[in-house]
Amino acid sequence: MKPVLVIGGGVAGIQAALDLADRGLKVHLVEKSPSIGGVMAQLDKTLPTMDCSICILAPKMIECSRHPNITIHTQSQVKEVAGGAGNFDVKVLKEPRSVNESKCTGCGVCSQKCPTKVRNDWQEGLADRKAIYIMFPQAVPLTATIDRDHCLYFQKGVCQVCSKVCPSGAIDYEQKPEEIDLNVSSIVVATGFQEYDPSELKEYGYGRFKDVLTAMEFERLVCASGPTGGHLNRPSDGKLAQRVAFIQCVGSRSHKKGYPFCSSVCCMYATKEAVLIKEHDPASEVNIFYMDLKVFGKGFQQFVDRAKSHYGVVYIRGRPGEVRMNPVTRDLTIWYEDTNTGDVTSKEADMVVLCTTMIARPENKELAEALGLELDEWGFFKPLNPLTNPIETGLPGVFICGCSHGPRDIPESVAEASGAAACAAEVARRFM
Amino acid sequence: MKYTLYLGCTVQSEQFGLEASVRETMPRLGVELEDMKGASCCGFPALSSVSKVGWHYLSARNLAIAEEMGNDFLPLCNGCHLSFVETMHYLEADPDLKNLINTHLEKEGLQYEGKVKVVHLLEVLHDRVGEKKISGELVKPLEGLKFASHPGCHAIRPSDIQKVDDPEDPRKLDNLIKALGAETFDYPEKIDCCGSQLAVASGRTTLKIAGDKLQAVKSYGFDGLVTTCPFCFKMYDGRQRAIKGALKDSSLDVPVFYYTQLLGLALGFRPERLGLQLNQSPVDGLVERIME
Amino acid sequence: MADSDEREVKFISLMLSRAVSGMNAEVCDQCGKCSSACPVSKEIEGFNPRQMIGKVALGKNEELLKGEAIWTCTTCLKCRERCQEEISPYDVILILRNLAYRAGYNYPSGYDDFVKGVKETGFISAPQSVRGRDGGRVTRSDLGLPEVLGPTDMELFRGIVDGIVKAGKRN
Amino acid sequence: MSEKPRVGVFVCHCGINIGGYLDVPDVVKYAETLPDVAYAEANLYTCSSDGLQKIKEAIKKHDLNRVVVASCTPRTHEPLFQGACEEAGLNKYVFEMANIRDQCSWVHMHERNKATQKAKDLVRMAVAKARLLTPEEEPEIDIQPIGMVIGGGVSGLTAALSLADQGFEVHLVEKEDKLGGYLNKLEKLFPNNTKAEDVIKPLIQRVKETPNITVHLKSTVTDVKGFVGNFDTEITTGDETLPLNVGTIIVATGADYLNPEGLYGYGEVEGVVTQLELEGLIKEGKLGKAKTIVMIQCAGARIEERPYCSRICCSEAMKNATLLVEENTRRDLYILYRDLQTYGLSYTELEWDAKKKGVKLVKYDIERPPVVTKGEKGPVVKVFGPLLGEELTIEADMVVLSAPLIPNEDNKRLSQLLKVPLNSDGFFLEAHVKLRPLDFATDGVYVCGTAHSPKEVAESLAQARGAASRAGIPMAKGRLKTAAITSVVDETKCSGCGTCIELCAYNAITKNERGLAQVTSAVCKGCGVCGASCPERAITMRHFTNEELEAQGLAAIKEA
Repeated sequence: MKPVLVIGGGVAGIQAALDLADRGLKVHLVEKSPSIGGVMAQLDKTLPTMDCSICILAPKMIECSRHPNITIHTQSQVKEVAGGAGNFDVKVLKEPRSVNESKCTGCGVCSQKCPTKVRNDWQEGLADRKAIYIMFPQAVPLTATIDRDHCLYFQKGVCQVCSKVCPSGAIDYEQKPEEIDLNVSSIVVATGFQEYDPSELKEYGYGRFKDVLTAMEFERLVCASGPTGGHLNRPSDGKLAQRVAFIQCVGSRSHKKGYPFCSSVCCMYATKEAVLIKEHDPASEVNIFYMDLKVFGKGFQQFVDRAKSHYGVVYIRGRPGEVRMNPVTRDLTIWYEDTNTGDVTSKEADMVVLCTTMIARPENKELAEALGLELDEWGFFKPLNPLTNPIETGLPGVFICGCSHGPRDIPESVAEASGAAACAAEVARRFM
Repeated sequence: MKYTLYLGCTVQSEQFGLEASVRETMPRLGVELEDMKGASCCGFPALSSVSKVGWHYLSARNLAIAEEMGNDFLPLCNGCHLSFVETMHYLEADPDLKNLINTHLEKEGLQYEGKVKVVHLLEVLHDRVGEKKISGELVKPLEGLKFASHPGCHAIRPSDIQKVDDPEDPRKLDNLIKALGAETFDYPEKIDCCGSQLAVASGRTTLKIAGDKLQAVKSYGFDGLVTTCPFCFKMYDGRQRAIKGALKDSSLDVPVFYYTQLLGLALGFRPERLGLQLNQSPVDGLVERIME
Repeated sequence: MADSDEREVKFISLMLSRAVSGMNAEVCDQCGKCSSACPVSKEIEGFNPRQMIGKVALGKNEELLKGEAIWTCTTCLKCRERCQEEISPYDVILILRNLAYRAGYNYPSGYDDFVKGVKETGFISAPQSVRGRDGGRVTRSDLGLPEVLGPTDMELFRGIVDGIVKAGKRN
Repeated sequence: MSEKPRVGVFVCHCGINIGGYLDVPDVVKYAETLPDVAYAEANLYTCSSDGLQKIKEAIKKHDLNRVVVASCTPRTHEPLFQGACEEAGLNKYVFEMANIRDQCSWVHMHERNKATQKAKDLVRMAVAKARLLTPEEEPEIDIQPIGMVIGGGVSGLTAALSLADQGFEVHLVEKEDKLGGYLNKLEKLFPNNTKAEDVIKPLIQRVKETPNITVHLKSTVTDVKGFVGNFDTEITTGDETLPLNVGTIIVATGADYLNPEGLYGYGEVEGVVTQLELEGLIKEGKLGKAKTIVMIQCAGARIEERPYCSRICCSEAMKNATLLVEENTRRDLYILYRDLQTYGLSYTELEWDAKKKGVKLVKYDIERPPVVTKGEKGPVVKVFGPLLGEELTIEADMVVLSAPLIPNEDNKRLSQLLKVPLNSDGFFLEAHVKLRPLDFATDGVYVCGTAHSPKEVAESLAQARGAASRAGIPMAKGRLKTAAITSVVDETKCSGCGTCIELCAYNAITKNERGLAQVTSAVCKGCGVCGASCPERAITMRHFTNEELEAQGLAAIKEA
């Protein structure tokens, strides 16, 4: 039977690939960054069970890399798609790593010796990486990659330290972009989501005040593999953040600046992050400013009840009007109205976390054009019918799962990924 | 650059400091001002609360006169500026209202079409004259002085129809202060309100709101507060003594200036030509230091 | 009252009533962003733009017209700037003030002085002499400022303003 | 293994990860002194292709019958090295790993001597165990390519159709006399107001037309034995029972609506109905001239005795309220809510449309819930709105209670039958809430739809398809290779007390005809709970026998 193409190596893409591979179908898993894992790999803990995120994800990533039926194409993007269900011809462009994948053992010596520092996007900019780097300690494949835009050799033809120190001679500056032609029976789109940049909501001071973070930046800060090793030292002056405020619906449920929809999961991950802070230091003061607490998932309400009663997290119904920074003490003041009591007041905080909207990835546009699919007004893939065919699309043989068609949490993405795998298996059998 | 100058009630009746300093400094920066004939109140504080149509009629009346004179229209007061911008917005959105108001204007031989461009003093100084031109003309740079900028609510909000400066992080007045050789820095209360429009309903609260800002400005170590709006100036300068009483803060002594007064001093004009004798707040110390 | 005034009265009352319903107060999430940014709600107990919009959304306008709250807004426009659903408590308050004025409910007397001033001088008040910091009196001419020329035909101007304000008082 | 053990020890530098922080050559020299060690060597990267090649050559050259690799974590690299042993002709269970990186070199980076000593101890322990290791076989079991789906609602129908489209035979068991479940009772479905029958009728039609789906109506599953691949089940229809051998089982039994007896005057005050009853009234057009309608959310949910949120009631209320207002714009609609759960892309729009059309939303607090009393014309609702800061009194013509979904009362029976757990709310408890939401811990049994937890149609369909994919995996492969690390019962010592049967999370142990414990190795996950808890010490774990563990333990505390 023809293989199946899975686009996107996050938790949804991994689950779809494993489901299909386990039942005997060959799978091509195309991921645009140097490693699979997606956003889930960046998280510290997951709710409601407080598992360490990478500890439950890495085994699945390793299963993918060792599965005889799965071929992982990293730093690759789908450029052209022709044909139809049962017989898609797909052109994939693989960007060069400038590192020979079979020789590199991921020892990391090259990164240690590389002189060039670059903003580390995987650490959400809270730390630097080198021009030659391994994306994160549990990356799969555990292979280095050269960022040609910042590498001294590619920019100015000098240096070459990495090839000198590499113990297994894996550096290959001559590597060229590679076009891979695939013929597959069906396509599963699992491109995931991106975090909305709240800079335009200037009243919250993101970008102006260094201690106003987005939720992803907080996840990296609190994570043991993060820039501070998990200590909550605030970015401005390294002071330990004792008082933290979470502001919900930043860029969501808004018809001016931002998006009108609700991102479904922020109330819960804010609760989780609040509990993490309380676990770090029970004496810390954590306030969550919300409008309607979204507790609709399995075990969610109980998780919130525990956060309130056991951990002492404080929930205040009121969307703060503004966040201010005292230019002398650098402490932040949040002005809000507790709409349940009607009094307008303020709270001091060492750090403010903005829970922003989960928006579509910009690459969806190019992929949609290649597939000949429609995107909705916010750039998410459109299901064939949001009620009766949520994971099918207008194009037979192309299925969608996870955040590629809207914000949802990990269990739903995983369930939909298996669902998309079922659809792909049905197509594979129909065109056997 | 030629503008039709609109004074507005507060400036023409009592805030002479702003008008004097504007008339004195603008020619030096190549800005020509032409006075209006037959202008009246813009209607904003007077009628907007009791007669919306009356408010838009009065604003449209001044806009109609300005349209005839042909120059860009420069109201000196933030309140009047917002009133004209909002009136143009409402009349464009509601043709019936526009026709009703034009039937009244015809009685005075006037006609409002909405072609005139309303410009704010900050836009003239920052965008058209420019910081380089201003710092080039300096005679007495204001070295070592730290001023807090107060652009005023009606200049920067609402940003859906007001395009003078960024509503949350206004920088133009700050840049203009730096152009005089002085220093300034961002402080959280910069975009807070002076509370003047509340005076008619609750004087005590007005003084508290204005007082909070003055105390903040003092606490951050600024040497003085700078604004271009007569309403805000009247609150921070004219009512500072009343604020001290209301807040029981005898130590409150914040010198308050119109930007064009500081501009005048920096360009070497005499203080009395800039109406500095009318400032009620303790400005003498700073004026003498600048004049040395 | 000529028939044009009749048409004007109907126009104003229709405009005011349509204005409130058109302010989409009904989509308000009651999130509190306006009230937490509002300088007055921090100071005056009964003043809360969010609750006012909440009452308008539930059709309880009459309660607001009779109250004092609508008169203590300082028009700083932060509520309109910050509202994420494009609602403007400021604009709703201005309309409610017009309706209260027309319905004859009480309002700060200062507004009558404003209207009187405009009708008499074309401005809220005529130029006065101002006391300087050193106590001396200063007039416009002392500073070489030009004489203020109000509306050329004050009689005509006063009639127009008077007509519009009176039309707004009847429904 | 009768012949004398010949152990090969391979110590890895792992670049600088180990070699940089402890003396690898010294560990190799030490390994050579250990009993039965026939060969020892170090290499820079044991896991690289040439590292594996060296192991294979050493096995042949030195006739090794045990292999120990001292390097990194078994979690990522054990299968790799076991593969190398197999390629050199050794059984992969005579291989043992010592992790001298993660808990040794990495954590003792600044204490070279102590790290080296610790590495020696870990190697000594691994060799002590390796000497006693014996080859093990991995049994294979056949999987019947026949799926069973319990429940004929929208989820069950979708799962059955998907299994059929994947080429498997399906038995769909439904306890009612017709398929369709709750969708038969609903009028229109959010988010796009599709008629419920336009969703359910085509599914039922396709199920009837699909040859390899056998529908059993008015039937319940009365017995389940066996394990993944061949469950011997029994279906009872009326008074006759039918034995069915199936490979996998999908639970799609759905959920019921709570009867909010005693809440907000339901059953006492006239004009108080549930959202489901309102749906019926709309469907049959029997709404009458009800003008003022008040909906009350969380009627019996998110409270002490029923703490979960039922997820769909807010969207349901928005949909019905909007339909009612569109049908007659003079109607006055109120929704009294605690926290609006209109989440995601399309349900936030439901809330927006409802508000735009004049539906009035009033928040209430759990401490001061609304009170419904009998008025002259109809029910009177008194509610304190914290946002308004005052109490509202609404003379309504009708009060609609949004009651939550509750677990199907058959769940307890099914949970015992299938030996799958329920959670504290009474819904089925999946293997892992995050990464295995549709599987049970017991292999071969899956769950989807509102049996898992309250959810709306679109999510149920996605889960149903997902469960069909999960069930499709073993059935597609036909044969399932199972790990050899399983428990073995020594019948001479077993007293048949049943402790192990009770404790086994994967219900892999049953009582045989002699009343003694018997392990089904295909299902056993080798977790060791039975071995640890057996009072008679009758159960040992292959590859982790008591002797091996004792040898390893003793090696830890004293030099060989």
